[in-house]
Amino acid sequence: MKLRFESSVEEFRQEFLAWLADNRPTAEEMAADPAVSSAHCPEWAKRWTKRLFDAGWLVPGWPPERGGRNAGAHETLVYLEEMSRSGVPRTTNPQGLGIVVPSLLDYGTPDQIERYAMPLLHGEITACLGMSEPDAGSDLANLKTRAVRDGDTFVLNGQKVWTSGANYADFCFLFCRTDPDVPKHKGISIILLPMDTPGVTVRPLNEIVHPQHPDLNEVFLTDVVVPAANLVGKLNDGWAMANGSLAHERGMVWLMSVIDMEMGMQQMLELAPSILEALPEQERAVAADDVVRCYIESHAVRCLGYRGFARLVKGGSAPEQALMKLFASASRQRLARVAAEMRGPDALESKPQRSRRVGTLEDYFGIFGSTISAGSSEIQRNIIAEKVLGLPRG
Amino acid sequence: MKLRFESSVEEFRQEFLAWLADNRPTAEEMAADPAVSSAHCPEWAKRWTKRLFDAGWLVPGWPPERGGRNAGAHETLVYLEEMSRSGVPRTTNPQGLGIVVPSLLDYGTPDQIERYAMPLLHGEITACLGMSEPDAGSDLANLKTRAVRDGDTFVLNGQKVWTSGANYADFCFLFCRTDPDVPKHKGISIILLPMDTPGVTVRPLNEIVHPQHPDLNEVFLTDVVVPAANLVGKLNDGWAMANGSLAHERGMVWLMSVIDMEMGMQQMLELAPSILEALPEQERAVAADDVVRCYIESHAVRCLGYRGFARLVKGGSAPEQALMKLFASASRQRLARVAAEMRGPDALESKPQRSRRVGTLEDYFGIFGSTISAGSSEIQRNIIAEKVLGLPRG
Amino acid sequence: MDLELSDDQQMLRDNIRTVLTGACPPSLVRAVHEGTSDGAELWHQVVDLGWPALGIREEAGGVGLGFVEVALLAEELGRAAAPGPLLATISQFVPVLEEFDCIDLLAEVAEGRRSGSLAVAEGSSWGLHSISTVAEVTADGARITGRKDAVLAGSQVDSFAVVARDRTSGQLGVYLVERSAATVIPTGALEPTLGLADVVFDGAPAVVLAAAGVEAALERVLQQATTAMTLHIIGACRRVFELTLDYAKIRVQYDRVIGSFQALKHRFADMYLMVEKANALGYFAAVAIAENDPRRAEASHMAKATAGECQRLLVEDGLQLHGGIGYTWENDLHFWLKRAKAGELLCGSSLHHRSQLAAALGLISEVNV
Amino acid sequence: MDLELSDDQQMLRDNIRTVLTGACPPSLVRAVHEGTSDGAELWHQVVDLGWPALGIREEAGGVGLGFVEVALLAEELGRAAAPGPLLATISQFVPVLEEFDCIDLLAEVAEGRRSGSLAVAEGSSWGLHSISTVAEVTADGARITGRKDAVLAGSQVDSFAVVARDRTSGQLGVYLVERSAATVIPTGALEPTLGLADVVFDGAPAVVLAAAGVEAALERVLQQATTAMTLHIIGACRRVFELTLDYAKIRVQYDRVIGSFQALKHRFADMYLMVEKANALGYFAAVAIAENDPRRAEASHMAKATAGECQRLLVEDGLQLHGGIGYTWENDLHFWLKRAKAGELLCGSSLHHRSQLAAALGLISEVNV
Repeated sequence: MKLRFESSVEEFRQEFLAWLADNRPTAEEMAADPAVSSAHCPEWAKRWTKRLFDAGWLVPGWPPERGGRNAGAHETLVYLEEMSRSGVPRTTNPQGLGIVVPSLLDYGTPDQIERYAMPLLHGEITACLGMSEPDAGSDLANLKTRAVRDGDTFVLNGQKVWTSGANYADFCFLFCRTDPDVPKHKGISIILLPMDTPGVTVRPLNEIVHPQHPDLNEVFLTDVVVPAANLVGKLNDGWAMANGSLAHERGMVWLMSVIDMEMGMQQMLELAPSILEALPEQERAVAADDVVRCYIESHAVRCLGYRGFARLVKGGSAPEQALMKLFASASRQRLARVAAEMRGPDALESKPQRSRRVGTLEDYFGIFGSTISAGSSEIQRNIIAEKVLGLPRG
Repeated sequence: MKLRFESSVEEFRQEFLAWLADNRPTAEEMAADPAVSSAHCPEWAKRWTKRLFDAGWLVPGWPPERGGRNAGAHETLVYLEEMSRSGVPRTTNPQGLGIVVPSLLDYGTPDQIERYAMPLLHGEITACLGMSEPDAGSDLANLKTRAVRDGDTFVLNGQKVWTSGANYADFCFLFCRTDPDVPKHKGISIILLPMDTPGVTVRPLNEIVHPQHPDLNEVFLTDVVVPAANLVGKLNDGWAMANGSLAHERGMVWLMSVIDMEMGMQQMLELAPSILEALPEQERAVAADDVVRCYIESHAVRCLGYRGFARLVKGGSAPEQALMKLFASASRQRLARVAAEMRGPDALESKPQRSRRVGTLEDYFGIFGSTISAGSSEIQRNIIAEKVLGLPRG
Repeated sequence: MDLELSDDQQMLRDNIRTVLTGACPPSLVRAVHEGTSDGAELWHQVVDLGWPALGIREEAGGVGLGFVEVALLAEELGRAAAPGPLLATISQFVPVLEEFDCIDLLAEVAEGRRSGSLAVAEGSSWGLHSISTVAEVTADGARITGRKDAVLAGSQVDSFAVVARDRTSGQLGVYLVERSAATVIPTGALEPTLGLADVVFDGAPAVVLAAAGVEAALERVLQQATTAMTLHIIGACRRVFELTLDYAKIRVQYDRVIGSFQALKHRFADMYLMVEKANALGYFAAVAIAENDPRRAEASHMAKATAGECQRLLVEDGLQLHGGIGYTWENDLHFWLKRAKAGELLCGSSLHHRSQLAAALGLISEVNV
Repeated sequence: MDLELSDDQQMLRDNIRTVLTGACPPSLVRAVHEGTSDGAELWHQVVDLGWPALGIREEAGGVGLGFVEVALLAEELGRAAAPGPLLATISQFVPVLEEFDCIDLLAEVAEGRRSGSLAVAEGSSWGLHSISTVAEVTADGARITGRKDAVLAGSQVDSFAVVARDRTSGQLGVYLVERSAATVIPTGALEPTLGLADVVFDGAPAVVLAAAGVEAALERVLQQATTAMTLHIIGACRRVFELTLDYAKIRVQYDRVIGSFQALKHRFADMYLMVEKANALGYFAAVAIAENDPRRAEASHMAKATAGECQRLLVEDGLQLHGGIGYTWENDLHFWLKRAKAGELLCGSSLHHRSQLAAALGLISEVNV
């Protein structure tokens, strides 16, 4: 156990910070043309992605030709720490960069890498991830979207839902059923679907806060024809790749939630004094106690995350990430609730933009995505109970 | 909705209070020879039971020949309110009076009523309830204790556990399997087992607090022979009678938990000022808030109980009692925890007697019986979900 | 103590619910949320039904029912997430007029010619302390200057009962100001159907309802406002519960309806318990107020504090167990989530009411009221 | 920040655990609970192993390991529910002697010739405020008069490091008193293995360890005592967790092992999270102390506060999910339930530590320390 990283890691941090200071987009640039969905890449973001790639700062852990510098796990950690704290998004297409590209690099053909992965790494195109369906929200094995081989093509029919960024993405990393006659998880494949293919209809789903800026979508596929060459990896091997893809996502996602919790806590600490000041003394001590509980949780999230990271580096298992997902999302939600309730009626204010501010019900409701999506808290508890604790399936 | 009962009900209350003042055993009498188990009836308690019976105050809702005065539901309610508050136990054999006797009156033969029910009502004997088994704690349908018909007798073999008062009871109201060849809940019967029958061995189970005074027992039955006439009701009809028996218990048990919660809260309010006084001011407000939460809960228990009672009187359903069991036991446990933790190291003191005092870990640990026994909180949640809310069995 | 509805109360409740099912369907709530309706038609309908008159004394043309019935109406308005000035009028404005025997004004409300709300809170605190709005008595009434925050239905009512301090005597009094004489700044954009507004008075002409000695009466009014809001929250929470329970019975995941998963079943049991216990305490407060029982202050604190716990659990689990669908604007669930949550922020937070109780129990020194 | 054990630490931990499995089986804990053993044999064994010397500087004959290793030992002692003076000696007495450079005394401890505990708290509060025990300096040392409450291992140790106020100067100092010179009143009957005692000094002869200017050093000592107790609680909670998990995998009800019921599985997930998070914060505090990081005070408050939450959940669910069997004396579970619960009451409650944090964050005015 130790509090500080090796000095070489800290030097890496400094190197990145120096580069960042010289190359980051300005706050004005970003504010003038904000990203309004998780697959929307405004002009400044395209330039920024390319600049990161060229300098080897897009995915430092990868080799230089893929936008990296062969950084180790600790270097990647401090890179992500600083990137998150900087206020500049590393990417405006997190699932594209975090899941789709690594999956393509692992399983894709050279042509797929050339046509889909590299342009995404260059900030030229964005991707969305087509997993959830109306009757298969948490239950991928149950998906129904069909892909039927027809000569050199696949014909797609079906419906996806909760597809983040589908309203802006250039292509979709689509999970579909290619063999309906085998047990559920055995007949799933992944196909790359250009979103401008005829037969693709995207319907944005407005959210309960800032409905002006939808990010989730329904995607309807009616006799959509894509080249057979768009199949990723082996036919009917989608289940295994899905687990690989999500593992990519989980690898460092915990850190994002640590930073998000800490930034939320920072906002709460800025907000709290004036709110507490206005309360009668007896209420103040109790409200302060709630703030302290959040403060402790924000540290607990960090400590638990770094502990899991240390285990991962030593070859620990991925299911521990379920613990972080469960904990970090719940803690951040609690923080949002405490801050909003403490603030009083002003918490009902609403701003017409996607940015979250602690101390508003907009922040509170907005945060629910994190306990529902990407494996709900209930799913995480199942995983922990079965995979980590060895309890039998019910 | 109204806060007060009809005046006739309040007159009934006054009548009982007056009688109680003239006839109650003294505190000295009780302290000199305390009841040390739930089927132990010291001399004073025997006299007291008989006095209650003779005056029609043992079970006011029953007819005079059975120790009652044909009281209505509201009268019974105020009777129990005042009895509980008086500090005098209505009976030192609650399961005998509350479950065994009413079941015998419902299903027993005249001879059984004469030999078992009436002596119990006269304070001459006590009974225990033989339901739980090592592999059938919450799961009565799974019980394994066998009763095999052999001429004019039954031969009993098996084991019971968690049998309250078995170490003092004169007889056991025993649930056993009389037909192993039918579905589980169909082959169960009830047999009256005198505890001094050869082959009956009672092993007290010491508890984690005041182990000096065990109340729970294991009961081992080895080739125990009882007359066939000791069968209660019809052969293999035990399941239905069990539900009847437990309904008897549930009828007014909620009120005991209301009173128990209120008396606990009273003790907490007596304890709190000096403890709070000793705390630094900032801690005090937070600790006081915990006390207030308990205070609110104690009122909530009462309001919920009386609401359920009003529904019951109007013909409402019994499952609502599951709500009271779940809530009252959890609230009292929370109160015990808050009081003990607030008190500090002094809460570790231990007194060599069964009496509970709020503000001690003895009280806290001692209270767990209420969330575990008579249908654990988990069972109550199942009942509420399935019977009240109509959710399907898993 | 009997906390079940009497037959008459049951009938009234069923009637209200039936009416609101027709007159205030989710489509109306949606229209107000989306800015395509101001909900005025609902107000006209409830006026036709005489609902504003429910708790008004018969002498002033009212129905003369007690506070329990008013609370039941407040609960049903929450269950319907109803927009408009009815809640404020029956639970804040009428109680003020009743306390100060304003027969003429009561008659106007009874006839549906006037709606109103209580303008008391300054800042986010609830109660009578630190009121700095002032009243200057004039020949024909008074003039009010100050700012009131988060006035319920502030942008929907005709008039405000303003609690202000006489500039000369320093005494608290209650003054009637027409909305047209004040500057109304709509707030609470996340829950627009409640019509929350900050209201600024800049020498606004006012009628004096009571110029001094109003504290005890106002405490009684605050208890009514608080308890009505409590039941309102519970109505919204019960709706969330029902919607979530219904959804759990049809939503299939892993080839089973999700309501058959035991972990969810146990959470439903806990949610049900929470709603039932909050409701029981809410009714206790309502009947304590109706019977003017000495416990009415304590009961209203306990009930609002518990409604706070209730909305916390129900909003959170209701949304969580709906999964993504409850997160979409097109699903109706959010009307009740937002209503329940807003209720916590109004008429004093649960913390505020617990703190009042702690002081009343002598556990902490008196809060500066 | 790396909060995983290093290979050396892992080895040490495994070694400690192996030793305690043999030297401190549940039967020993039971014997002490039942009054048939005083646990002295365990003390002799750990002395032979040199454990008291673990955190003592090498110069005094110690092993010279850091506070992380001491905390790991404290955790394992909790996991074993070990009786005896070791916990107090390594986490309270040695830190005092180290702070005040008492080389000779440290050597005695390292050789196993002396055990000790910190006598600081008066009443149930933890910390240096309101200490009224007085020291009167004499020609050959000092005399102590006063009463200390809930001294850890008070009835088991050889000596006390007493925090007292110089009668003349009013300055806090630290004084060594032999147990034989004090009146020791055993308390904490529900958890007799901890040897809790109130200790009364009536002009007891004492050696002056430090007569003034001790506050900062004592704060560091309190942080170590608190953090060791934190890990101790966590060790006990983890044992409760393991016992409960094991039980859930074999206990059959309704023809299924109860661990297959989803509602219970989710509770196990929550319990596991709770233990892991408390442990992570506990290790953070330990390493912050070991590295003398500026966050050491804050970290120890956070960790103890979270251990409080942890014991609450684990004791409650551990006992509840065991059902009746966990309620019986003959089952071992209660050793850890009582140990975990007692830990909450010692070295400051979770409320106390949260309150200290609130003050440190400037959220409330400074607590009177």
